Amino acid sequence: MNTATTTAAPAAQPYLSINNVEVIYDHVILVLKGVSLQVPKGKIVALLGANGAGKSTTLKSISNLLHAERGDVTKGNIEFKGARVDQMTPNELVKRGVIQVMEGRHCFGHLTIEENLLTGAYTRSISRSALKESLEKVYHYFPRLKQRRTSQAGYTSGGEQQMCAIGRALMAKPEMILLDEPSMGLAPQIVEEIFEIVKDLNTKEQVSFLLAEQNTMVALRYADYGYILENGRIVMEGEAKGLADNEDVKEFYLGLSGEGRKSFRDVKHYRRRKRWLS
Amino acid sequence: MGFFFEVLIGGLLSGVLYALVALGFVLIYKASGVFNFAQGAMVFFAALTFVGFREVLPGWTGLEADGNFVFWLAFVLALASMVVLGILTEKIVLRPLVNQPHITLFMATIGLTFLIEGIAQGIWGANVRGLDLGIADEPVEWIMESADILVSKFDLFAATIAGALVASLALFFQYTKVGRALRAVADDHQAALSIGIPLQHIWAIVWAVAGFVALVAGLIWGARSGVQFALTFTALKALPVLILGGFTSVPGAIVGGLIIGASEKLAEVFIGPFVGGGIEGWFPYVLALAFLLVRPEGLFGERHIDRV
Amino acid sequence: ASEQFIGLPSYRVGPFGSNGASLYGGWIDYMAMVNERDGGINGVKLTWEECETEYNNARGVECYERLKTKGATGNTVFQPLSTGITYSVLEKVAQDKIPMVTIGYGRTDAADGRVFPWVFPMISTYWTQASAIINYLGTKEGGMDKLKGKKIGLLYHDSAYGKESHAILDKLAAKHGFTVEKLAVANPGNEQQAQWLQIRQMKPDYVILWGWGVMNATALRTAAKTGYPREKVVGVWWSGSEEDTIPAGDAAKGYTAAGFNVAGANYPVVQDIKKHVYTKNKGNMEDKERVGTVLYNRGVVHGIITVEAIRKAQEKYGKGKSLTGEQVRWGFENLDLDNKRLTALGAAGFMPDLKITCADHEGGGKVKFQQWDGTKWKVVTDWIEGDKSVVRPMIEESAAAYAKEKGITPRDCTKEM
Amino acid sequence: MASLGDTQTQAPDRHIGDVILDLQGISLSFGGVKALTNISFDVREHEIRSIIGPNGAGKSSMLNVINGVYRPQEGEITFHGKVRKDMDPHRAATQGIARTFQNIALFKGMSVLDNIMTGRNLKMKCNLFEHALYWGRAQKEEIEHRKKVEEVIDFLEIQSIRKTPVGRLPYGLQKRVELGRALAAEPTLLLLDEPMAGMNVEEKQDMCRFILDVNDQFGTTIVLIEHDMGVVMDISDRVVVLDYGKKIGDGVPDEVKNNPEVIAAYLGTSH
Amino acid sequence: MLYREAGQFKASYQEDQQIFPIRQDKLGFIAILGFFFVVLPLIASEYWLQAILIPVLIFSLAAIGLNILTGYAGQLSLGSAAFMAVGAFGAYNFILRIDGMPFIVALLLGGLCAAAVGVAFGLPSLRIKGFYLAVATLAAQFFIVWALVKFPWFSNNSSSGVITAQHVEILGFAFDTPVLKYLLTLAIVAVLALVAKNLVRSTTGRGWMAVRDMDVAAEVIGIRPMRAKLTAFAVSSFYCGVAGALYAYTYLGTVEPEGFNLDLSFKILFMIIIGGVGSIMGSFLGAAFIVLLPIFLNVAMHALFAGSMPAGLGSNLELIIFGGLIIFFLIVEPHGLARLWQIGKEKMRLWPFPH
Ligand SMILES: Nc1ncnc2c1ncn2[C@@H]1O[C@H](COP(=O)(O)OP(=O)(O)OP(=O)(O)O)[C@@H](O)[C@H]1O
Ligand SMILES: Nc1ncnc2c1ncn2[C@@H]1O[C@H](COP(=O)(O)OP(=O)(O)OP(=O)(O)O)[C@@H](O)[C@H]1O
Ligand SMILES: [Mg+2]
Ligand SMILES: [Mg+2]
Repeated sequence: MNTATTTAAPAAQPYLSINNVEVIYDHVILVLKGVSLQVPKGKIVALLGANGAGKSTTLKSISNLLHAERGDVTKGNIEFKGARVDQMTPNELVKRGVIQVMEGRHCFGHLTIEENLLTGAYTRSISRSALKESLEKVYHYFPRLKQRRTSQAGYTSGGEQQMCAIGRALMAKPEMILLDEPSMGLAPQIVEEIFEIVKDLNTKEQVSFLLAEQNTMVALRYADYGYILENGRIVMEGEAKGLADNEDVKEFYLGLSGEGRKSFRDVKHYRRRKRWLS
Repeated sequence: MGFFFEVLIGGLLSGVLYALVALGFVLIYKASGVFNFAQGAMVFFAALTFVGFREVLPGWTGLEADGNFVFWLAFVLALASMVVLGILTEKIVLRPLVNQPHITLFMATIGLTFLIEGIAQGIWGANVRGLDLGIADEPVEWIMESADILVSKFDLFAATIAGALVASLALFFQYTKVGRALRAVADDHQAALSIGIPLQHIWAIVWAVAGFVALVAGLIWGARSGVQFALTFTALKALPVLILGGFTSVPGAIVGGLIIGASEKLAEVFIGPFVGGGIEGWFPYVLALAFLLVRPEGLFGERHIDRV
Repeated sequence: ASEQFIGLPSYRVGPFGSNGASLYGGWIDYMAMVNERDGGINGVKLTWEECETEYNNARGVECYERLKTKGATGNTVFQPLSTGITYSVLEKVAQDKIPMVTIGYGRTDAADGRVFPWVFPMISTYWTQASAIINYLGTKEGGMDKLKGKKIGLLYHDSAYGKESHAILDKLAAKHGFTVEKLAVANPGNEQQAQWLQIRQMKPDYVILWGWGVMNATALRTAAKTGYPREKVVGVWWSGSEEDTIPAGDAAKGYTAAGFNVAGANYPVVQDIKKHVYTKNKGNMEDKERVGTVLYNRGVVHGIITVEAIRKAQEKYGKGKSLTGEQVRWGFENLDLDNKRLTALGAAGFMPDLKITCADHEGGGKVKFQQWDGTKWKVVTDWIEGDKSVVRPMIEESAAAYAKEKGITPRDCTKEM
Repeated sequence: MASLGDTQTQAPDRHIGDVILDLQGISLSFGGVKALTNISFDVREHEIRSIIGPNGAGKSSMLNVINGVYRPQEGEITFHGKVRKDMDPHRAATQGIARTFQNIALFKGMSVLDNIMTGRNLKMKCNLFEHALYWGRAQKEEIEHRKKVEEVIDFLEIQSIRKTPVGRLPYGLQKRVELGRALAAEPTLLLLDEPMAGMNVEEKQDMCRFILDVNDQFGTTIVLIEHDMGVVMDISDRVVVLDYGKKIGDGVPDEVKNNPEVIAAYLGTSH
Repeated sequence: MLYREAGQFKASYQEDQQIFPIRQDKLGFIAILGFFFVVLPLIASEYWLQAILIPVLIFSLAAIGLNILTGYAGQLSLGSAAFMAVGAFGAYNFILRIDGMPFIVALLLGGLCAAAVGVAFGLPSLRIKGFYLAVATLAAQFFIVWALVKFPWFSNNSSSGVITAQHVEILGFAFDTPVLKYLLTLAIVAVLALVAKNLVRSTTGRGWMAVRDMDVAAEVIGIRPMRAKLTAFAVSSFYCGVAGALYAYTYLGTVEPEGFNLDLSFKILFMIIIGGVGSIMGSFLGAAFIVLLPIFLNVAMHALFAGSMPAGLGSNLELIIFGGLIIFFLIVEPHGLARLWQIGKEKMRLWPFPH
């Protein structure tokens, strides 16, 4: 079902495009069953879906971090700016401007927050001052990090680590960021801030985003376009607004039924779930 | 009392030589969190390759056997081989095993050990060879005369080299971007990849450097006790130094070396006689163990973080 | 033609690969030479197969078992050239009726043939060697009585092998009134600063070097470093080969070591090997330079003894037949290599004469001493014999203890023919 | 957010018991970092007590103090009427405190089943030798506890992944398994550190369901850290708000929600 | 409704708890046991029994021991050989000094000595982790061997520190032929393997694994890391000790302390890593692999280029191939042969994908 090409937001040239990708872990566990999606230049695309749908896997297959988990892209191809990236090393990808912020922080525990950020700029060969500058920019985005700059990342709080991870990616000055659950474990207003930052980068510096997000509400608020992933297949896609208004999405991903948002107290337990597939 | 100092100094100097071997371990551990069991074999391989070239070169080039030129040519060639070895190791062994449990990588380096030993002796034969670096291994006269304390010229020379090496590497790790990247890699392979640190290159580099260190260690140890398989055992001397100084600390290696060297000699001389001697085999380990009980990551090692 | 199979549990890799290469090289070359020159022993071709033990006991046992059944009559003699392996198969050889010959190593008290019918620690055991060394020092001093009050340092490899020296030296010290200062060197022995500084302190008149592998070269190096004269260092035969002196460089000059065989390629037997084997380049040594080194020649000695034993056995059990291990054992037990025979073999002065009997599986008990002049070994003494009157009782005592522990009733040698 | 206002009325009138856990003047610092400064609050039996606050406020540290992973420099902890300077993890466990972790702390190498079984550890009486024989008592015990564990598994609806190694599970399910491990210990006090992070609304709803059920069915007291205000305000009886290690608010959701300080420090304008 | 479901599960738990829930596996296993106990003794040559099967079994036992410590409890150790030595010399002295001491009892006592020593050297593990601990265990390795050489008492004052195992006799029945020795070894190893399996699937085992995977979390749910680690050290050393005793009594007959050197420790480590860390079956596979491969290579070399290649080169080639194969296997499956076997089964059973 490659409706993507038809409905995808009108992009001058296909920027990042994933065509019918299949991913298998450990030679036996089939996770992605032919996923196709596109990210037009300068757009924010949201990748939604339940746990285990395959969001992270999709992102990893783009940034080529799969083989480190003994996963392989067994079908399909991935193109960035018209060039196939399946065979590139992550390093080359980052140089080309594609960087992933992995799910679950993954900060370098023994390095201080600041060192973490500095390593982020590894692929850029720039002057000290320029480096300082981008560092300041990150600190400006995340003041909390500045306070903790000298403490080892391993000892910082969950949220601080999350910020650190995002900030580290920004240091590479990417033009395409793959964000995996940025809002996880962040306080509400920080979540807002982060998405503001996303918007900011997107409008000011034309950075494109592909973000896997559970916080559908916020995600759809900021995204231009959205895909919904389920059991390794794209089951729905469309303009963010459109999706937000879709009844099923409302119920399952926004928790809004007919009469607005239900209290978590009243949700029935044994409600059988409606699904598009199976 | 003079005797005490004699032993002490002798110990300190040997300690520096242990540190030299330990250094190789530290480099690789820092860079990839791998405990490179093959370090000892690399020392052997390096030294053997050097003397091997030194033997065959005159035949090939018609230069006179113990001229300076042959020496340095052999050195360069040996170094080149170590670099190649490093690069191959990365390509064939490490790359496919990225992000695997440490014990697996550890095992891989053990496999590598057999490979290297086999290749080394396969190419150059099992013969035991002598190696003369041109520095006589004899007491420094004036110290001898003034204090009747025996200090070997050769050991002093070796210690200087080792010290210089350690110093430069320590600086490299602290203040360069690559140094920082290395520590990052050791923490989390995948994350390092994700931000575009080229593991491949970095590892190749580190293994090459480790190869260089191995070569230096090989030459010095080879000159002390001949170039033979037993060079691989120098690793056993380095291990206690390693844990005492901390796997991840270059300066730790040198400090650990000094402590181990001195105390093991003193123990052998002053405790040994009461228990029948030959305690040098285990004493350093027990000593290091004692240190660990106080500082579980060695004197300068990075603390193990488990935070919930 | 019939054949006689000999299994070679060799080691060519690992720490002692270098030694293994020479030892087995010489041995194999000699057998090859016998085949080439005489067409075997009375027409019986010698055949052999190597099995890599890596000097490791378990691998050694595997090789023993594997080789056991090879060839026409199975393996007919086992010489592991490793004390560890010797111990590991000590009991098996008796069960399998395969003679085990351990020349210059292995279990010392096995020299008592009544308790160990199947084991032959030939030419000289560690204990005999130790007393021979003392005798040599005695002659150097100009009489055993001169040893009184002397101080002798013993630098030994801290292992089963090294500890073999203790009991005998203590006895001799008591007898001749000198003192022994024992200094252990932890395996592998590539660090001896501490020991030699101690030696420098205690200023012994002589130092006996009881080492193995890298320990020897290191010892000489460190001796030089601490300024102890090499002329006063006397090594055992496992410390007296080119493998030990060459890596030590100049530090080895003047160092003396015992040996039950001497170095040198100009003995007829070695010449024959060159002539009949290497000219047809069927030689086993990868680098021909080392033909005639101490260890190579030691290999040749192994060859000679093996071949002569088989020859002897054929006299009893039929010339030109391939014999069983049991028959070869008889050959060993009745082996008699007097100087006449040695000369015939082209090995006069190359190895000592020896005569094995039912009770005495050691025979000769003589060693020569060679000094390293910086490039090669030079023989400096004639054959010097160990003090049997001291050693033999010790051997019998120890053997008796073993017999008791194992419930073995010693053979009565008067009944043996 | 229309319905937020009337959560209290919707809450079933469960009888909230008296204080079982009381923390007084807790202060904790790491080198320079002051994680907690002089915090006091209490937890009543059967209630759902939430801790909220910006990142790095000290919430997790608070939990770590309660079950003894961290030892506070100052303050005292009263649990079931027993006053202590600090807890230690093992004692906490034996006294019925169980918890889940913010960065999942499952035993990666083990199957879901085994992970949850470990939760029963304290309840197992057999010794090494009985285990070695795996006969009679040991086996009976094993099976009894297996029964209990299966109940938990059914309760959390994870039957299908019983035998999968947890490492392979997606994040959300891992969180659920971790809850299971805590429940298996049949705790009287359950500490949950961001159990719903990284879940979508639907999954959060399930999670809430589980928490509420545990709370009323087994009467388990719950201390909850969560960043989703919807969840917190809906299901918790009382909320304490931390900021930079200080307590800036405490009370029923409505009070907290309208507390300007809290709004400024945490909720932000959008709520 | 929870209740009802529980009820219906009840019957199945026992079965579910079994070592081989799947029927085919069980049958296969019984077949294998039969083969080893009945068929092999009949067909295997003395060479196979003496030089291959017995050592493989003994090393498997040691590997199980190390696997319990390293694979299950996550404490990397390089001292296994030393603990084997303790077992061997322990058993020897018990039989030597207490007359009428039954062999099996001596075996177990030897194991217990090893366990005690193991616990002593395990104490640091409470503070020290990972490779630091591994290197620390080397202290045990070197110290124990040194002590055994140094103090003649252990070897009954033999001039060289070598001991000769007494003849094995159980209830007056002498185990002197290779077949009998093999059967004895097999029986002991089989029983202990079963015990090990029981341990690792019980609370004890789960405790070990919990500590291995995350000791903080383990402590929080009430597992005492200290207890878990020390029991692991004790049990592990016990297994190594018994293996060591067998090594002396049913395999070599005469052993010297140096026989239990660092190389042996490493060999055992190879076995568990190649076989599969944290898998009893892996211990057997690994042991077989590490023992058989070099022999196989050696034989193959002779078969292929007997004479045609300098002997030295041949041996080195063996070494190279050996190393190469180890690396190759790790790349194919970092979790060892056992895992390879599992994946194979999974592939067969549930392709293309479970539910
Ligand atoms: N390394 C791995 N080995 C085996 N299976 C894996 C691995 N990583 C992920 N999976 C499986 O792939 C499926 C998709 O995982 P993935 O992490 O992509 O889901 P997700 O959408 O990111 O879920 P979440 O929202 O929880 O992050 C899951 O069922 C998971 O079990
Ligand atoms: N073990 C430790 N060592 C040093 N500092 C620590 C340690 N634990 C926590 N901290 C610091 O204490 C502060 C509070 O940490 P904590 O994890 O409690 O925050 P939190 O409220 O849980 O934040 P989040 O919501 O992001 O998880 C943080 O600044 C953190 O850096
Ligand atoms: Mg994900
Ligand atoms: Mg937290």
